[in-house]
Amino acid sequence: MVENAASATGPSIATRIGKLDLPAPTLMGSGCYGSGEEYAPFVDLAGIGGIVLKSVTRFPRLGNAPPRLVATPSGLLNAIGLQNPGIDAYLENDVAKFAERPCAVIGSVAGFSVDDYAYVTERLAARDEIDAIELNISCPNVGSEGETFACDPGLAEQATRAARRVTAKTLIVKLSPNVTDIAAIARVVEAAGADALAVVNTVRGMAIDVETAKPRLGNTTGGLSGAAIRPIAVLAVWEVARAVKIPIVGQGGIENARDALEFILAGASAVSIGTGNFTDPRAPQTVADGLRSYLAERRIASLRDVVGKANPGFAGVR
Amino acid sequence: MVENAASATGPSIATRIGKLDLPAPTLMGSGCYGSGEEYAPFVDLAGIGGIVLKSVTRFPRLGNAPPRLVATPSGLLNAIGLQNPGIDAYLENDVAKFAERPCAVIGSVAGFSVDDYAYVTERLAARDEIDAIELNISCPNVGSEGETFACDPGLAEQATRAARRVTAKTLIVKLSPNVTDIAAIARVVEAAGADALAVVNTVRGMAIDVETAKPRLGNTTGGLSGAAIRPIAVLAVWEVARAVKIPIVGQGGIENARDALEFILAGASAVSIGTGNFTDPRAPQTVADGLRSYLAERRIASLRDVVGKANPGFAGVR
Amino acid sequence: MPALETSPAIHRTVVSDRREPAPGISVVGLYAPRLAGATRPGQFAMVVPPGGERAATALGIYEAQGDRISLMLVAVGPRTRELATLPLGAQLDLFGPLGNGFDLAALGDEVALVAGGVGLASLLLPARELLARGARVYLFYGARTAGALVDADLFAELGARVYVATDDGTLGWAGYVTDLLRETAMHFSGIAACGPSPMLRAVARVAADLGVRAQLSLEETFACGVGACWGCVVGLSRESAQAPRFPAPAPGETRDYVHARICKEGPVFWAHELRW
Amino acid sequence: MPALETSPAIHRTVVSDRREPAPGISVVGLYAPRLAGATRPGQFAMVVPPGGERAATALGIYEAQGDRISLMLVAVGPRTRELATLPLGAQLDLFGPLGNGFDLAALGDEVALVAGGVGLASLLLPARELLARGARVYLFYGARTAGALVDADLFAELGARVYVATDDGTLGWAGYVTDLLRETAMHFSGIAACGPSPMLRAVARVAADLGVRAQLSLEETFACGVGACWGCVVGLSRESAQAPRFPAPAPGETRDYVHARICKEGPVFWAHELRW
Ligand SMILES: Cc1cc2nc3c(=O)[nH]c(=O)nc-3n(C[C@H](O)[C@H](O)[C@H](O)COP(=O)(O)OP(=O)(O)OC[C@H]3O[C@@H](n4cnc5c(N)ncnc54)[C@H](O)[C@@H]3O)c2cc1C
Ligand SMILES: Cc1cc2nc3c(=O)[nH]c(=O)nc-3n(C[C@H](O)[C@H](O)[C@H](O)COP(=O)(O)OP(=O)(O)OC[C@H]3O[C@@H](n4cnc5c(N)ncnc54)[C@H](O)[C@@H]3O)c2cc1C
Ligand SMILES: Cc1cc2nc3c(=O)[nH]c(=O)nc-3n(C[C@H](O)[C@H](O)[C@H](O)COP(=O)(O)O)c2cc1C
Ligand SMILES: Cc1cc2nc3c(=O)[nH]c(=O)nc-3n(C[C@H](O)[C@H](O)[C@H](O)COP(=O)(O)O)c2cc1C
Ligand code: FES
Ligand code: FES
Repeated sequence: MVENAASATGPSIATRIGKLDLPAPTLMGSGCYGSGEEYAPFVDLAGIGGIVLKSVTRFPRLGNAPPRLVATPSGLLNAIGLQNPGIDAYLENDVAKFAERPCAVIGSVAGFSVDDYAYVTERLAARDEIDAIELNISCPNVGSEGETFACDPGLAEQATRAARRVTAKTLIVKLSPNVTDIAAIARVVEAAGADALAVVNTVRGMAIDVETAKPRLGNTTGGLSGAAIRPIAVLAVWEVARAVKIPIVGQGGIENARDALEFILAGASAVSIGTGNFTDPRAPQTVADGLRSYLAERRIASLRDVVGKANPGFAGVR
Repeated sequence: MVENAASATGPSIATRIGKLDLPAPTLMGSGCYGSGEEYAPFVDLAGIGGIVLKSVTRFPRLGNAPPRLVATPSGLLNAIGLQNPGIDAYLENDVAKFAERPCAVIGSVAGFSVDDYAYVTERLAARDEIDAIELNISCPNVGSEGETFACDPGLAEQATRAARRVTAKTLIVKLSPNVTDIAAIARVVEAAGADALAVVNTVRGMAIDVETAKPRLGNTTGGLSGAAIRPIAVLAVWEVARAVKIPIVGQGGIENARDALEFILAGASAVSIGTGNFTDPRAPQTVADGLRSYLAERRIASLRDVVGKANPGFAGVR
Repeated sequence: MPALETSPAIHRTVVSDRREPAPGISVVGLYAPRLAGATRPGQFAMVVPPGGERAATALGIYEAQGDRISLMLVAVGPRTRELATLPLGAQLDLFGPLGNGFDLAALGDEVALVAGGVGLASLLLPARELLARGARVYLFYGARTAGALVDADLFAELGARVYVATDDGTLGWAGYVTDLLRETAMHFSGIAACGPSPMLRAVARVAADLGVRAQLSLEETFACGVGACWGCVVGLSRESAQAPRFPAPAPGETRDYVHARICKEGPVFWAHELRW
Repeated sequence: MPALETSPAIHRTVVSDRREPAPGISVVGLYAPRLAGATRPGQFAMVVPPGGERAATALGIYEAQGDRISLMLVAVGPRTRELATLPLGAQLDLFGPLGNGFDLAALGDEVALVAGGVGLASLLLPARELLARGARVYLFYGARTAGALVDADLFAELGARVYVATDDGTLGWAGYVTDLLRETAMHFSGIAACGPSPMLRAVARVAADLGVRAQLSLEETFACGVGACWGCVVGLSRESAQAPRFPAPAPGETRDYVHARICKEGPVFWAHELRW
């Protein structure tokens, strides 16, 4: 990670997620941004907070059969199924090049057992190119296995504890919206040692092709992202922010600064842009610029001053 | 309820929900269609399957403070808060006029205790103008009280059993999508005596006004409906259809026949149109006409032949 | 306001003409013969979004003459942006006329019309009808800046006296139009106003201070527009003739107001009867 | 296909001209000087939706000459409908050129181009370049009905021999264009095809039967269009030069193919290397 030059004048949009100081509060969502190089022709990566890499698993995965994407009203259904080369090949072939990224690089770890999470986290976190780890315990696209962790307080706790034990780097745990009480899960994960929470992963959904009378996705069901889920995601952040004292990375349908501010005012210390990049690759820049103007117009010195401002029950970040 | 003349020629879109024979599978969603008269200038009520009335409670309710609506991407957040005159005044002043409706009239009952559900159901179901009862155990707009019933198997069961005990009319129980495993709730409610399931009510969400740094809804949080949630609702029907053998009324973002067919192919015997009427009051007609053409083009005699056709695990309707 | 007798319907209209009198503000003319004949001052229509997937949009009926109506709109979000870019000849479905308009008879013969921004859209038909029956009409018209004060000349040509205010002082009174209304210290037999909520609250205060009764046309996010969803409510005195019937307050209920639907019981209410 | 060297960028373009050669089919001309110069045959662009809230739309680059490109599109859903109604002078942002185009050198000098519907959009630039270097070009062009066979004359004027087929028999061969291709029993040195998936599968079969190698430009729902999301994959032989590097199959993995990204490794693939 190369440090961005902080702007000498104007409001600061810097933030802190665990031990990670970010010059901008904009992370790029796991699975949506590759490792950054795909988007480098369109946006200055030095202006973004960080990239969350595509989730990696213990063994290589071919991923789900296509089709893997369906466009829905203001949303996107995906069922990629964690296609990745597996941690061995990943460490050997891919990780070295992440050193060149002019922003934070956050590894994402997915698994099918508590042991998977510990194993992959330990190996990935050991690499200098990786600034932090996000624990994807909420992928809805691998049968019910992945999802189960974030929907069950006991499993969520175990996976978090297992990963915590093997790294001192910032540990972000990614929660699922497919629960009745996300605050309860958040509390357990905080207690198990997470440094931050990513809120939220995709909402489970599906679409049917009425011509063929078959599900549109090769995997039958998928995860819904994009503007359609923003109201669901904002509420999830709102509720989690009242329950924990670790920072939140808000996400779900963010395309511009107004969207990002909904999450920040609800209590998120940073945001993540996934599907928004598919609408317009300039989104990271648009969001950062818009946040700066918002603060400047109101003569607010720092983004930190507005975190949780709309949420009377916001517990504050420790 | 006045019987509709069944079309002598062409495919049948008739369906059956519990003891209720419907000439068209299109119900109008509770809270979205008033009692029908508001929409009578725009659509022939004789062409629709039935109207689910606005939920009524034991006591009068002023409802939530405005604003109660927010437009979101392809969706609508609402937090009406069950404004209604209470069951006494309702029976005295409103119910008589429902006799004139040329379609089925389904009463909707909301409550804050198991006893509420029994009390209001008994009184409402006793009236001849009411053809069936829908139990709204999934309203997200009255603190957490209403929602709790549909998110807790024990409470869902008790409410259903209590209502079942006091009426022999068709009992439809309306489920919430705000759970991890909707099939589990569906099974419990079926076992408790429901004749049918309405799947699903709104998804919890919220929106924040970044200018004022305050929630947009008077009630802070609300329920998300409309096209945005359709993928979530289709999946809920898909999963419930594999778990129970009672008919399902699919709903969430239906605007046209293709949308309705997604639910029907997933396993719904009927559909409900709520927010779709706000887009275009002709939606009930558009859906019914489109369903007839779909069947006609494929030379399928009856809508019943396509219920669950995309869902290999569909358990069939008893 | 007295319930109107016009009966609403769905109309398939065609964009017949359009102009953009100021950046972001459009006046869209529609060929809509039946609607043009049926509309009363202060009524609105719900415009079906051409692409679906959104609720219909409530818009005041600005002009209604011959076989044509027009809508005046500011492009603020996805729906109004879509409407603002409709090409000539495009088909547009809408339903209406809806709501109870202004009670012009109750306003007397010295009427102040107060418009904030495109709130003007709901005041042209009232102006015309008031002037036609011989009343004197004073239009108080406020906007952000001079360029956004569109169509003031149209009202002047009809015979209204026009007083303008701009937030930035680029034309007329520098400041709020409601302050201008207060400062003129003229005598009015009645006030009718349409505009953003903060402006209408100010009109209500000024009217109370001047001892004049005011009719306010309220704006709120609508879903159905026809009274079916109870989404667009405002607090209204139980004593109001427009209050929906609510036979008995709930046990323990101490609030002396009810929630009235803006789309159905309104959109025009007597300022002094609102509890907001 | 060999990876191309053109480097993609975001372009702010302006609608310079438009025509609707058949109902529902539009050709939208865009002033886009840098893009016009950089595009190679078979590449596509991602169009940023003017209203946001949807993923960008993948569209083949149809024409690219001077300072102008054009897109040919069928209005099938919300995004393409929005693009089909853009007025002249409207601004449109897009990023590209993207993907690897056709490997024209590998097609030889007797080339069959097979187009299904607006699949034609990806075949004009190849036709032009092939003809320019002296190859003979045979366009096999199929559509639902005669009216939907747009721009066939344009190819004929360039010097291609054009064979048409319609599903309903209103023009040319009655039936599938791929059956026509088989029936002509001509000799080709190579085939390049673009169109709906079932047609491309048929092209693959015919090509195999005729013993000719075919390059297929695939369509799939895209999200990113730049290889970042792995959403647009197709099964591809591990032996293919286009196969993404996947060092070792997972334990127990018996499948001999990998999932290649259509937007990045494609959109053009050798038919015989696909595992679909
Ligand atoms: C009875 C009635 C009559 C109306 N008549 C007119 C009329 O004649 N002309 C007209 O232009 N509008 C009128 N409106 C308002 C109009 O219905 C809304 O502005 C419209 O629904 C906005 O839809 P949208 O999808 O474009 O924006 P939305 O998606 O609903 O809103 C987009 C964003 O813009 C903001 N916003 C909404 N409205 C405004 C506004 N007026 N000014 C600034 N920001 C705003 C919202 O807070 C939101 O952030 C009327 C409303 C009612 C209830
Ligand atoms: C590399 C590439 C190049 C392409 N080039 C072109 C091109 O040059 N011109 C062009 O018109 N399209 C092209 N497409 C297809 C185009 O991207 C899609 O049709 C477009 O994304 C549809 O977006 P939408 O929002 O309008 O419809 P969606 O909302 O995505 O789809 C709406 C409905 O239409 C159906 N549908 C989708 N596509 C079609 C279709 N082609 N025919 C019939 N029904 C359909 C869907 O099943 C859905 O029910 C290309 C695609 C790719 C991947
Ligand atoms: C195509 C696609 C692939 C994704 N892959 C992953 C993944 O591998 N790991 C993960 O944690 N989240 C993954 N996500 C979830 C996103 O990171 C993000 O949390 C979610 O989409 C909500 O945010 P958005 O609406 O901004 O996209 C994926 C999302 C999409 C759309
Ligand atoms: C404004 C509004 C009010 C509603 N009120 C009720 C209600 O009183 N009782 C109920 O069971 N559901 C209520 N609902 C939920 C709808 O009946 C329906 O289940 C839900 O909106 C999903 O379907 P849709 O997307 O077609 O609207 C309401 C929905 C809306 C939008
Ligand atoms: S908008 Fe539905 S009652 Fe007014
Ligand atoms: S669309 Fe994202 S990898 Fe191809």
